[in-house]
Amino acid sequence: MKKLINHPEQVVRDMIEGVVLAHPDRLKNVPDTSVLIRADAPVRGKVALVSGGGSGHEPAHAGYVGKGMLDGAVCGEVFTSPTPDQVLAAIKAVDSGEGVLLVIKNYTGDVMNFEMAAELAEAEGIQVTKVIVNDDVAVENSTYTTGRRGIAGTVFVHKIAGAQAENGASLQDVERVALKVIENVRSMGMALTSCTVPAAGKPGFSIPEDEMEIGMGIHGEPGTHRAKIAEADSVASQLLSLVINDMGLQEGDRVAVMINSLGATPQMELYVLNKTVGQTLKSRGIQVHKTYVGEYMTSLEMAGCSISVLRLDEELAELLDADADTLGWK
Amino acid sequence: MKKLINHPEQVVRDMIEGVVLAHPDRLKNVPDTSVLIRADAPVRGKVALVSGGGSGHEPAHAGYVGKGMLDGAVCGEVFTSPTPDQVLAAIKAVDSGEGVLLVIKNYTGDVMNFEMAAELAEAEGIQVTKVIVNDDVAVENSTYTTGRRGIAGTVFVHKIAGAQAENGASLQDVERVALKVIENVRSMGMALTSCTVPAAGKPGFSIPEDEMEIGMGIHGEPGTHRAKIAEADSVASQLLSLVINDMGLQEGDRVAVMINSLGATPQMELYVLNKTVGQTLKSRGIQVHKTYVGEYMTSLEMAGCSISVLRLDEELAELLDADADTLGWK
Amino acid sequence: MAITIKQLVLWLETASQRILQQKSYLTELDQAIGDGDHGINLSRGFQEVTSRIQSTEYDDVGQLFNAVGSTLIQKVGGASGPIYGIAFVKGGAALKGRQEITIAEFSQFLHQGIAAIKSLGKSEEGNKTVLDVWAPVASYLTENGENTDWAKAIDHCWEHAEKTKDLKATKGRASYLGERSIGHLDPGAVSSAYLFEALFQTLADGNRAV
Amino acid sequence: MAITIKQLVLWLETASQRILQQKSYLTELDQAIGDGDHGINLSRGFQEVTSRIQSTEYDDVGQLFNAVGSTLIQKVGGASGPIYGIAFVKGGAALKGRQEITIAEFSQFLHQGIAAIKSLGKSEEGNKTVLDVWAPVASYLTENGENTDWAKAIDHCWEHAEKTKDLKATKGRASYLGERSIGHLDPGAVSSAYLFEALFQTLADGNRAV
Ligand SMILES: Nc1ncnc2c1ncn2[C@@H]1O[C@H](COP(=O)(O)OP(=O)(O)O)[C@@H](O)[C@H]1O
Ligand SMILES: Nc1ncnc2c1ncn2[C@@H]1O[C@H](COP(=O)(O)OP(=O)(O)O)[C@@H](O)[C@H]1O
Ligand SMILES: [Mg+2]
Ligand SMILES: [Mg+2]
Ligand SMILES: [Mg+2]
Ligand SMILES: [Mg+2]
Repeated sequence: MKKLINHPEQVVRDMIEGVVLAHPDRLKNVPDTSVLIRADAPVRGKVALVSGGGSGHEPAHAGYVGKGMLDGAVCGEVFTSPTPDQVLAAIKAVDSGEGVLLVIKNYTGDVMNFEMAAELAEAEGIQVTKVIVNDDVAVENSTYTTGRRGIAGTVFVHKIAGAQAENGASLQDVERVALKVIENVRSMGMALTSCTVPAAGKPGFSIPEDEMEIGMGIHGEPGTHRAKIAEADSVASQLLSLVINDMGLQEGDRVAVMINSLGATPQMELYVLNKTVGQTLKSRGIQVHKTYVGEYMTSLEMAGCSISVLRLDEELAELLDADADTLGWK
Repeated sequence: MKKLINHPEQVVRDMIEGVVLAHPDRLKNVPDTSVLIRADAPVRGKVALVSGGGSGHEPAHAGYVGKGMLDGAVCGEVFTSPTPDQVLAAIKAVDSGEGVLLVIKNYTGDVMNFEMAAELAEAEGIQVTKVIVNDDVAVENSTYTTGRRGIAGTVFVHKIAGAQAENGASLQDVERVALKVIENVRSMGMALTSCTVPAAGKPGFSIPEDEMEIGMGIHGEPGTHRAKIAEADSVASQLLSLVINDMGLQEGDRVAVMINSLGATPQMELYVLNKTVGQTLKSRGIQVHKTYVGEYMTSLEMAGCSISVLRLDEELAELLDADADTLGWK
Repeated sequence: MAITIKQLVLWLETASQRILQQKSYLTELDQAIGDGDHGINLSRGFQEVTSRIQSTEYDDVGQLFNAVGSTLIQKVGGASGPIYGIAFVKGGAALKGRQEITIAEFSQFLHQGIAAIKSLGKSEEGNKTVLDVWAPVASYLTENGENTDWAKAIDHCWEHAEKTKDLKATKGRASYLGERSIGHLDPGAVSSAYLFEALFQTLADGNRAV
Repeated sequence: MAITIKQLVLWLETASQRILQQKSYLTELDQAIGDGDHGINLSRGFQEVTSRIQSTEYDDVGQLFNAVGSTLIQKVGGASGPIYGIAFVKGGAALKGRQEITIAEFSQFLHQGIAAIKSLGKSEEGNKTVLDVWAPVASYLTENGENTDWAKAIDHCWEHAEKTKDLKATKGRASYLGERSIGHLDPGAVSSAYLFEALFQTLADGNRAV
């Protein structure tokens, strides 16, 4: 395992210490927890946002803590949802009395742990509302299953709901825009290589040298199928059309686009993908309001990407463009 | 070769088109060149900064084009210095009449190509000044050799000289602060894995599963030695003490630190490294003004890192903290 | 026959050891159809359980199970933390104040734990989860009661763990695989089998010792 | 014996082909002690040279060499682009207006090219660069003049390319390796050997044809 770490079991702890040492002006660690919050939390008079999940998706989620986005991030063990006591600690640390919105990616573990925390917080008299992000079109959507996963589209929820909270909106109103984002965002990913959970010490799976995996999850969950590796043009078109079709995107629609690296895929390749994405959307008469290219929701050192599209109305566009001051958003 | 690209020979062209499609508000491409410049270039009354080099180091250098940093970036073929005509095109596109500073990383090819361009530009009546960045302590410094390489420390030159130019300083004064940065910045890198130049189609070298390469260059140039892979703590300490000793850092000094990923190394590991770096500097009585953690000067999909330290005085600290609006600086 | 609190403590220690030994195996099972952390998660949690129950004297089964459950909830994370944890917390609630329990009461504990898992996990038997071991084990104990043959009970629980191979996952992370989850063991079912195997061994040893 | 402009064009075409054929080999040499792009760089440049000289009729050696040199400067990049390019541009300057040249004049071209390389590259013979082939080839031609045995000249240039193995690089990217550059061929010396081999072959063929 080629990783720059100390003890695999200590990696999240070490990371958190490294974050606080690097950015004491931005972030603080709630003592004895794996929670990172805004240095100025709780922010008086503002609804607070908390997200989190397993670690290994950096900059998600601590990289989105800051003015205009999240108030707190709970860093679970690598690929493992954090426990309810940790989530509760985050909620308590950021609540200013205006209530807390939990932004949860739709995984069984995340949903259960965050829900347990919400109950505990409510029992302590804190107003808590949850939204569950499920943007991954690779997964079949059915009430009989766990439903779709939450992947890179989650970052749009952080951005837009965070901006609305910064505007001084009520918890209910922040929830409303969060739900609007969730309804209008879809993503699809693919991977070229695997990744290694530090404590596991070896890759979760392997993809043959001439193959790729379409529909890959961000925790190494297998995708929909394997295929022969293809040119960027074809990969981008495939992912994009699944997204476009699923969300029923129409000529004249206005969107934001995110071309996200799963970790090892360099910016060069992301921009090569965006050439196809940008051209395709243009040719279909879809107006690209803004394109985000980079590492937003990674999967350790996995090579691969995801493409997310968010349909915008006036309100969402304005909130998306609002100022935010965090490490991971640009 | 597992890469999301189309034709290997077209990768830089495709990337540039993808960049312009993604960020038309920020960047424009000088027609028929591989030059990216500020959307509002030339900026009236301002000294312009141009940098560049081989591609494959993204976000360097196009990611640093924008208010408060560079005016133009010349994107050479992967790992290949751009040609003089391209550099000249950049100089001409950004010059507002106040002159142009070229920020060159110290490689034979870069120096020769940029110098040729400077001569051509001067022949056309444009004031051009060059600074050469050579921050890599892995390389022996001697007048009989090519001298030290320019690596991640270059980004500090972009930031600080860019801020001074934005302040309206003269070409000479912008050059002065650029040289001050160069004098005060040192870096040291290491790699865990190799990387593949697209047109070569296979990795430039290979590092055994249980080894690492200390002193690695950002184009896959071999480092000072191979060693058994070690814990992050030991790697960070090794790199940092080489840097500290070389620059003669003293108790009471004030510095900025950059923990840079060479590509595949995820943020999690960078922060683990920073835990050691931050603690070590603290324990030595060195004041860390700011720490930058992320991808600043990469080497395609190579796993590894570099650590840079910049000694600050009041002027440099202020310029470092000045606003900048580019994709790659945060 | 009564199960003493000492036996229950011994059970949990044995189970913890077993899960720690099988950490890599459980993780590998999860790599195939999940995210490759089940062994790591459960080991972390059960090690905490061991150190917690070794540092306290318990004379109340309800308290013991509550301590186990809340430790698991606080230390495991993922899906398995709440699932395992809630079963001990809610299942153990009725055993408050008891120093020893009957087999029937133990089955009752399991049934209540199962109900808690179902309600939290919105899951049912047949979804390819821990339930596909917990439920048959609970039924087996209810049916056989004091006459339970521990060796056979062990076989029974492994049979059911094995059977998860044929199931298509519809809950938890493996559900993303749909049909392709068939042919793989469910990691949670296998860790549950280790848990109950440890119980039956402890009880078998205890009976022999008596 | 005179070298006609036709022969020079043929030389450059042959050299381009040879470099394109050896693209991977040159790149591999550069992977060992550089950054693994020398073959890619030079092939790109020489392909442009070919298409440029094929689309124009040249009746002036000076113009031909200028076109070659500036194409290389504009299309190769890296260290080798300016190095090769400047040699043709500056070396060819004295040959303006000539339709054919003598061997002596060709040696003169090489010597002036070498001076241009040295001044631009701040390099000398023995630094493990292109110069370690260009310089011995130039001397050889100066010495042997009209009596040059082309086959021997080819051997001569490969001998010197081979000798770069024993040198320690002190200029260019390989210099970062210091002592560890010893034992490897210099990629630029090898590409230079292909260049001159193509020349000597062309001249040998030309002489036979005459
Ligand atoms: N909804 C559910 N109900 C019951 N058990 C579940 C449910 N979801 C998952 N599980 C169990 O949890 C196991 C996975 O645990 P673990 O790998 O630790 O968590 P995660 O899936 O969050 O990584 C599965 O093998 C399954 O037995
Ligand atoms: N200063 C110099 N003088 C002469 N030749 C040089 C010099 N530096 C490098 N070279 C030649 O250039 C070759 C490398 O070319 P190339 O790989 O294309 O460029 P780069 O090193 O920029 O990647 C070396 O093998 C060497 O022969
Ligand atoms: Mg998990
Ligand atoms: Mg090069
Ligand atoms: Mg798991
Ligand atoms: Mg090279």
